[in-house]
Amino acid sequence: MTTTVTVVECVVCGADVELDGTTLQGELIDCDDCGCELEVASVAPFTLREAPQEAEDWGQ
Amino acid sequence: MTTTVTVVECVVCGADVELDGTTLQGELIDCDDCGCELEVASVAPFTLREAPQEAEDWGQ
Amino acid sequence: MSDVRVAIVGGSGYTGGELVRLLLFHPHVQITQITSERFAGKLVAKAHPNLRGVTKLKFTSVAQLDACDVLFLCLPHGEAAKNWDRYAGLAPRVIDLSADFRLRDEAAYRFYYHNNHPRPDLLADFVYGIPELHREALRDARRVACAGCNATATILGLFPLYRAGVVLPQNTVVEVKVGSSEAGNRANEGSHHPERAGCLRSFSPTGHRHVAEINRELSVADKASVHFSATAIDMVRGAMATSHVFLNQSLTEKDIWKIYRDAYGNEPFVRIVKERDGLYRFPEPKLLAGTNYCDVGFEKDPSSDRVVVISAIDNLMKGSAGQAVQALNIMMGFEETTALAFPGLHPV
Amino acid sequence: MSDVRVAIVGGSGYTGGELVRLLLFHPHVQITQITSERFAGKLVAKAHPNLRGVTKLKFTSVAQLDACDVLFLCLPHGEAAKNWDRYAGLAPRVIDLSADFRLRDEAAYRFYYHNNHPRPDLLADFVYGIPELHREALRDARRVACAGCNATATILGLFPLYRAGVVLPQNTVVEVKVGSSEAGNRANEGSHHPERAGCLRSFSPTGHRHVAEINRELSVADKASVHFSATAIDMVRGAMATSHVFLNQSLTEKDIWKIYRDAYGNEPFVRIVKERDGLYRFPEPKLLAGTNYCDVGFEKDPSSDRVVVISAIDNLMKGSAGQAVQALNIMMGFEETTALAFPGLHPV
Amino acid sequence: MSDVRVAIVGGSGYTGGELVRLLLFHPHVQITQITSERFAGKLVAKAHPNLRGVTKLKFTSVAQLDACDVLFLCLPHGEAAKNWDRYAGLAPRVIDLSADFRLRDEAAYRFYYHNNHPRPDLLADFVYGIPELHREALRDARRVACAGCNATATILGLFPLYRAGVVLPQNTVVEVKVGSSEAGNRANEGSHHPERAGCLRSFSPTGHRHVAEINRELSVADKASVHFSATAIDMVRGAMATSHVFLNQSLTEKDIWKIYRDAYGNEPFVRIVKERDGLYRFPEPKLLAGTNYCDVGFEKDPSSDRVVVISAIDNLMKGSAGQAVQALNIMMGFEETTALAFPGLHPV
Amino acid sequence: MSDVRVAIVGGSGYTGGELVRLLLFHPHVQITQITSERFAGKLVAKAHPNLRGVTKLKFTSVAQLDACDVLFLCLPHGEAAKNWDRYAGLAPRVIDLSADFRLRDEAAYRFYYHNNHPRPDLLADFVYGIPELHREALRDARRVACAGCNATATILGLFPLYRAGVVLPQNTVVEVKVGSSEAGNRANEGSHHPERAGCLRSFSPTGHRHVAEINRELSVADKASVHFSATAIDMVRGAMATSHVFLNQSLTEKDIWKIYRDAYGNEPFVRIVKERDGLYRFPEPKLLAGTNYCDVGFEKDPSSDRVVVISAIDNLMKGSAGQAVQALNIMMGFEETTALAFPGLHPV
Ligand SMILES: NC(=O)c1ccc[n+]([C@@H]2O[C@H](COP(=O)([O-])OP(=O)(O)OC[C@H]3O[C@@H](n4cnc5c(N)ncnc54)[C@H](OP(=O)(O)O)[C@@H]3O)[C@@H](O)[C@H]2O)c1
Ligand SMILES: NC(=O)c1ccc[n+]([C@@H]2O[C@H](COP(=O)([O-])OP(=O)(O)OC[C@H]3O[C@@H](n4cnc5c(N)ncnc54)[C@H](OP(=O)(O)O)[C@@H]3O)[C@@H](O)[C@H]2O)c1
Ligand SMILES: NC(=O)c1ccc[n+]([C@@H]2O[C@H](COP(=O)([O-])OP(=O)(O)OC[C@H]3O[C@@H](n4cnc5c(N)ncnc54)[C@H](OP(=O)(O)O)[C@@H]3O)[C@@H](O)[C@H]2O)c1
Ligand SMILES: NC(=O)c1ccc[n+]([C@@H]2O[C@H](COP(=O)([O-])OP(=O)(O)OC[C@H]3O[C@@H](n4cnc5c(N)ncnc54)[C@H](OP(=O)(O)O)[C@@H]3O)[C@@H](O)[C@H]2O)c1
Ligand SMILES: [Zn+2]
Ligand SMILES: [Zn+2]
Repeated sequence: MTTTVTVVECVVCGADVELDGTTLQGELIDCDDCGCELEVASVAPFTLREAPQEAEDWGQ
Repeated sequence: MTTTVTVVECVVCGADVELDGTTLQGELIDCDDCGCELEVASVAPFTLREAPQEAEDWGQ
Repeated sequence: MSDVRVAIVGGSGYTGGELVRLLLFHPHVQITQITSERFAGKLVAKAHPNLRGVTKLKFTSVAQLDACDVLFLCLPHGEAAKNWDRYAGLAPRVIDLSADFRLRDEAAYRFYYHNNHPRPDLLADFVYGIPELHREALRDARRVACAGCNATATILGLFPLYRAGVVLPQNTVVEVKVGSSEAGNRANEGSHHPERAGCLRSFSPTGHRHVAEINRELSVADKASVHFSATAIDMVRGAMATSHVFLNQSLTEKDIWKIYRDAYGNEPFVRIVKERDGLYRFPEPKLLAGTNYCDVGFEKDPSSDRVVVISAIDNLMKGSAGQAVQALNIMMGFEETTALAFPGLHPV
Repeated sequence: MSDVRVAIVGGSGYTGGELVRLLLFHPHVQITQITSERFAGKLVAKAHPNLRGVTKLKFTSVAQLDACDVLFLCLPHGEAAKNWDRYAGLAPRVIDLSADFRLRDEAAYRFYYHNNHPRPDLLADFVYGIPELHREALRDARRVACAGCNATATILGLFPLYRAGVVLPQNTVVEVKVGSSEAGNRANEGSHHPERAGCLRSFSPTGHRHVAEINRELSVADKASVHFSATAIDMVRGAMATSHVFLNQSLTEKDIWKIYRDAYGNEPFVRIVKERDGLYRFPEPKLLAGTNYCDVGFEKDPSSDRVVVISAIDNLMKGSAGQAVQALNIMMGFEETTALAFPGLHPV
Repeated sequence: MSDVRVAIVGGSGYTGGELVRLLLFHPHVQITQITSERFAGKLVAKAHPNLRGVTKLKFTSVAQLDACDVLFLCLPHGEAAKNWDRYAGLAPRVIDLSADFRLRDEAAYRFYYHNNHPRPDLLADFVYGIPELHREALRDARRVACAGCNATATILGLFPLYRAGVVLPQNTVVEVKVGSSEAGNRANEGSHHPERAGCLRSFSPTGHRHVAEINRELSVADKASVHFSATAIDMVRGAMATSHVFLNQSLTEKDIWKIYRDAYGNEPFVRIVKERDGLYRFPEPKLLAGTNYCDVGFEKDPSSDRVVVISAIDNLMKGSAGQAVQALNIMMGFEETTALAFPGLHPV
Repeated sequence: MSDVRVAIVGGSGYTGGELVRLLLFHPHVQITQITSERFAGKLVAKAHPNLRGVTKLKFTSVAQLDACDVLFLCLPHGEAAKNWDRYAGLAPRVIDLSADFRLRDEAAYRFYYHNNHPRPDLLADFVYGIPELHREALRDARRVACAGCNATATILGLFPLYRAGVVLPQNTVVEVKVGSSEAGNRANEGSHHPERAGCLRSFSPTGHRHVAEINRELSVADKASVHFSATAIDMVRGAMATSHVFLNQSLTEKDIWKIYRDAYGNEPFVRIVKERDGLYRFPEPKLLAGTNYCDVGFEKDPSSDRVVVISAIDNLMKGSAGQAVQALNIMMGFEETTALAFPGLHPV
C-alpha cells in the first residue's frame, strides 16, 4: 500500500513537513527543524497552524 | 617642616596627583585612580608623562 | 535614638535572606518579624544555614504580621501589588524588592509583563531605589521600589554617559551575564544542576523585562532605547553587564574618566575600575559577592566611536537587598554605609 | 588506498593533543611523528593523559622531523612563519593552526599583530580553513590556514545574513565568551586557578585580533566591520558568540530561518538550534565539547530591527583541530565527517 | 550477521540517553524503540540535545513496546521488578541498569532498601554486570543486573587486593566523591543550582545502598565489610573512590603493582594509573567523561600498613550505560570494545 | 586604649591579604606596614582588588620594616625560621602563619619536612594557635604558631572524641578535600586553570605534612596516629575533613552529641552542624567562605562502631588569618570575636 505524501511548509520556520492520507484534521505534528508543535488546520488542502503553547519559564 | 604640595593632573585619567618639593625629575609615581605609572617629566613646572610600560598578557 | 523596627516579608527567599543577614548587624535596626509560609515556626537558620548560631529568630507567617516602622517585601512578582493594602497598612514605610512598582507607565508594564497592572493608582507613589540617581527623593520617600538587578548594573554603567549626552541614545547594545540566584530559591527543570552547571544559556536574547526600567532611567538627555540580552552562566551570585555605546562626539579616554569621576567621585558604593595591567583590570562580580559595590570600568575602542562599559554587582546586594538597606539608611538619616561595609573576598 | 602519513608539530599543546586524539581514530591516516621539545622521547600520553593505553607513540623533537604527506603546525603565534621554509620542505601539504597565515593583507596584519609580517610573500598561498565558506578551494589546497576559534564561531554565526545582504554591515556587535583552553597550555599568573576560577574577565573589550579575519570573511556583499569584545569565563573548552545584527529590511523569523537553511541545510557540521521550549533553546558550548559542530541559533527582537545570533563551538575542535581534520578530509577526498563523528555528551 | 534489535526503556533519562548515544554508533545494533512517557511522540533529541542532527528517532511509550532481541531497562529503582513479567516477555535478553536485581540475598535487600523485595524468585537469575569479575557468566547470560556506579568504582579499585587475600577485609574505609548526574534527571530542592553548585555535601556518611553489592563482590577470600561514605561535589559526571585498605602482610609497591597487573593487565577498560610526576599521577574522573574506562591507582603509605587506592569512572559509562554495552558485546559475541572506543578529552 | 600597631610580612599573599582585610576593620588595631617585594611602593589594592577604595595603604619591602607591637608572618615555608632574629627583633609579639614553628619535636620535623630544623632552639617558645585547645596559653603568649589549615579542620573535628578517650586512637582515617588557595598565590603548571579546573587530584594520598601536628594535638589520652589523605577539588577557598573514627566502646548519637557539646558549647567559632533534613545537614565549606567558623558534624554508623565526623573551615580564615586574629584578640585581651563577625553568605 502506498500513501501519497504531501509536503507542506512549517508555518514557523518554513521547513518541509510531510503529511499523508492518514493525517487528520486537528492532528498535532512536530516540525523536526524548529521543534514547534503544529496543528493540522485543514486536510483538503492541507494547512497547518502553530499549536497553542503553554508558557514555560525555565529560563532563569 | 611643611612642604608645598602641587596638584597636577594625571595624563591618563585626569585625577589629581600630588607632588611636592622632594619630587625629582624622572621619578616614577603611581596614579591612585587609574593605577598608571607616571614619570615626572619636569619639575619646574611639574609635568608628567606616562611611564613606558612592558607589554603584559595575562588576558587569556 | 531607639532602633527602627523592621519586618521582612518573604524572608525564606534569596533576597529576603540577604536582608536578614545585613540587618542583623545593623546597629540601629531591630528585626521584629520575618515571614515564610513554608518555614513558619522554624528557625531562620533552617532556610539560611549561614545564620546558624548568629540568630535565634524564627519565621512567622504573613497572617501573623504586626505593625512595624519599615516593611520590606521580598515576594515573587505580582504578590506585592496584589496584597498591597494589607502590607501598606502595617508600616508607614515600605521598601519593595519586586518588580511590581518599578515602572510608572502602565503601557510599558503591559508590554513587558504581559498583564495589566493591578494597581496603576500606586505607580506614582514609589521612588526608584537607585541612590546614585535618586538620593534626594529617597530621603523623603515612604515607598521605595528597588531596581531590578540587571537594571541596576546596566543603569549604573551607562547613566554618566547618557546624562552627559555624549552617546547615541538608541544604539547601545547590552549583554548581561547572570548567576543562578537571580531566579530565586524554587527548584525547577531549568535549575537542575546537571543541566544548569557549566551552561551558557541564552535565556533572554530579546524582550527582557528590565529593559523598561533601564530605558526610563537613561532617558535623561534624550529618549533612550537599549538593545539588551541576558545569558545565564555557571555562577551563583553576580551580574555583569558588557555595554557597547556609540559616541556622538569625539572623546578621549581621559574625557570619559572625567565624566565617570564627576558622576561617582563621591559615591560610597560605585568604584571606577579600569587598570592597565594586572588580572583585575575591569570589574569582576566574583570580587563583589556579599558587597554593596557596583564596579564600573570602560574601554574606548581606538578604531571606532565605540566605548565598552563593564559594570558588575552582586545581584543579591547592590542588585536587591544591599540596595534596599542603602535606601533604608538614606530614608532614616543613618550613615549611608551602615551595615554595608563588607569589602568582599580575594581570592574567591 | 594506502594511509596518509601525517606529522604534528607542537603536539604537546592543546590543539596538537586534540589532533592526535582525532587522527589516532582516523581510518586513512597514520601519524608518523609528533613533536615536543619539552617531552621529546616521552610517551604522548604523558602530555595527554586521556590517551593512556590508547597509543604508545612518543614525542620527537622538531629537529628529528622526517618528510610526510601532510604536516600540521600547532605552534604559538609567529613560529610557523619564522621557520616556514623548514616546515614547508617536509611535506607537500601543510595545515597551519596558528594565526600566521590567516590574513591576506599586510596592513591588517600590522595593525592587529603590532608587527610587520615576516613572510608577506606567502600570504596569498593559503586557503582559509572554514569549509562552509571555502570548500571548493580546500579541495585543491596545498596550504591551509585554519581560522581563529572566536573567528570561526562569529563567522559561521553571521555569514548567512551578511551574504544575503540583509544587515547593516558595520553595526554588528559581537560578544564572545571563552574558556581557558583558548590560551594554550602554558601556566601564567592569569591562568592561576584561584584567580581564573569563577572569573568573568573582560580581557579584550576592544582590539581583539580575530576581528581582522572576521571582517574579511564577512565582506561578501559590502565591507563589513564588527564591534567585538571577548570575556573569559570559568569554562575550559568552548566559545560562544552572541552577535547583535541590525536588519536593513523587514524580515520575519521564518525569512531568517530560510536564509540559514539555505546556507547550512546540507552542512554536516552546522546545526540550526532554535527551539521554543526546553532547556536548550539556543546553542550551548558544553554540549559541543569534543564535537566538530558549530551550533547556530537566532532570535528576532519583536520591538526592533535587531536579530540576536548565538553561535557556539568547541574551540579545540571546530575552532582548530576539528576544523583542521575536516580540511584534511576535504583535501584528501575522504568522507568529510571521517574521525569527526563524536556527538558530544549530555548531561555534562 | 544481521543487526541485533534493541529497545531502551526509560530512554529520556540520563543512563538511557547515554545508551542511545552509544548504540547509535554500534555497528551491529539497531535501536528499534526508546521509551519515555513525558516525551512520547517527540524526537529523542528533545531530551538529549547532543543528539540533534544525529538521529531522527522518536520516543514511544512503554505501552507501545514491541518484541526485540535485547531490552535495556533504565528505570527508577523498583520499576523493573514491579513490571518484570511485562518486560521479560518482550525479549529473550534483558539488561537492567537499576538496583532491582543486583543483590542475591533478600535480607541484605531488606536492610539496605527498607523494603521486602517484590520478586525474590528472580534474584538468582541475574549475572552481575561487571565484566572484569563475571565475564564468563556474562557470555551465557540472559539477564544482567548492571552494578551501581559507586559500587563499580569501589569494587574495581579493591577487587585485586581482596582476591589476593592481602588485606584486612573488614577495615577498609571508602570515600566516594560523586557528581550530580548520579541522581538522575528529575529536579528537586537538592539539585537546585544555587544550592548544589560549589557544594561538598555529605549526603551519605553511612548507610549507602551500594555497600551491599560491594561487600558481596569483595567477599572472595574472606567475608568483606567496608566502611563507606559518599560526598557530592560540584561535578556533573564522574565518581571517584578513595579507599584506604590495611595490609595483613608486608608488601612493597612493586608487589602491589603485580597484583593489579595480574588482575587487569589484559582488561580493555581498566588502566593502572600511577605516576611519579606530572599533573595526573592518579585517576581523575574528568578525563574519563564519555569513556568506558575505570582508572585505578594506589599509593602505599611508607609509615604504616595502609594502601590508598584511587579508582575513577564516568558514572554514566563504566558506571551504567557503558557497562551495559560492554555486557551486550560479551553476550552477543561482539568485539568487547565495540562502540566504546571514545578516549575522553584533554584538557577538559 | 590606644590602638595596637601591627605589621604584616608577606602581605601580598593569600593569607596576608586576608589578614589585611580583617585588620582594616578591627577597631583596636592600626596596620602600620604591609610588606611585599614584588609590589613594594604599590597600593595594597593592586594585589588584593577587593580592597579597592577600602584602603590607600601601600606595600613596603621587608628591608623597610619598623618596630611594632605585633608582627604577623605570612611567608612561605622556611622563611620565618631563616630570618627569625631579624623579625623577632621588631616586635615583642609575633604570630607566625607558616609551618616553621608548629612542631615541638625535631625528629617529627625532619621526617615530614625532609630537613633539619634550622632553629630547634626556638621550638619550645611557640604556642600552637588553635584557641579551642590552647586558649589559656595564648593569653600570655609572645610567639604563636598558627596551625595548618587541614590540621585545623581535622583537629577540631576529632579532638572532643580523642579527649574523651572513646576512640581507637590509631585507626582513624581522614580524607580532606581542599581548594586551590591552599597552595598560595604563585602560578605553576599544577594551578593552570585548564588542568586544575574540574579536577579531583589525589595530591597527597599519604605523607601529608600536617599529620605531624594532628597526631601531636590528638595525643591527649593516648598516642594518636591518623591515616590521612588529601584531594584537591575545583574550589578556591575551603577545606573539609571527612574523618572515620572507630569507637572503643558503645555510644549512641546522643552520647556523642554530649561529648561535642561539652567541648564546644561555649566556643564562639565552632558550631555543631548535624540536622535530620534539609540541604545542609552537615558542614559545608562554601557557607564558611570569609568566616572564622569551624563547623563540625557527625553520624554514627548504625551497623558498625564507626563514627563519621565532618568538619569544615575556610582555609584562609579559621585555617590561617582568622585563627591569627582570634589569637591576637586573646593575647591582647580584646573581645575574642572582634573583627571576625562576618557570618558568610547564602546562597553562594
Ligand atoms: N534574586 C535576585 O537576584 C533578585 C534581584 C532583584 C530583585 N529580585 C526580586 O525580589 C523578589 C524576591 O526574589 P527572591 O529571589 O528572593 O525570590 P525567592 O527566593 O523565590 O523568595 C520568595 C519569597 O517569597 C515567599 N512567598 C512566595 N509566595 C508568597 C506569597 N504568596 N505570600 C507570601 N510569601 C510568599 C517565599 O516564602 P515561602 O514560600 O517560604 O513562604 C520566599 O520567602 C522577586 O520579586 C524578584 O523579582 C530578585
Ligand atoms: N587553544 C585554542 O583554542 C586555539 C584555537 C585556535 C587556534 N589556536 C592556535 O593554535 C596554535 C597552538 O595553540 P595551542 O593552544 O595548542 O598552544 P599550546 O598549548 O601552547 O601548545 C604549543 C605547542 O607548540 C610547541 N612549541 C612552542 N614553541 C615552539 C617552538 N619554538 N618550536 C617548536 N615547538 C614549539 C609546544 O611544545 P613544547 O613546548 O613541548 O615543545 C606546544 O606543543 C596557536 O598559534 C594558537 O593561536 C589555538
Ligand atoms: N544516573 C546514574 O549515574 C546511574 C548509574 C548507575 C545506575 N543507575 C540506575 O539506573 C536507573 C536509571 O537512572 P537514571 O539516572 O537514568 O534515571 P533518570 O534520569 O531519572 O531516568 C529515568 C527514566 O525512567 C523513565 N521512567 C520513570 N518512571 C517510569 C515508569 N514508571 N515507567 C516507565 N518509565 C519510567 C523516565 O522517563 P519519563 O519520565 O520520560 O517517562 C526516564 O526516562 C536507576 O535505577 C538508577 O539507580 C543510575
Ligand atoms: N594558603 C593557605 O590556605 C594557608 C593556610 C594556612 C597556612 N598557610 C601558610 O601561610 C604561609 C603563607 O601562605 P600563603 O598562601 O599566603 O602564601 P603566598 O600566597 O604564596 O604568599 C607568600 C607571601 O610571602 C612573600 N614572600 C615570599 N618569599 C619571601 C621572602 N623570601 N621574604 C619576604 N617575603 C616573601 C610574598 O610576597 P612577594 O613575593 O610579593 O614579596 C607573599 O606576600 C605559608 O607558610 C603557608 O604554608 C597557608
Ligand atoms: Zn518548523
Ligand atoms: Zn590616573
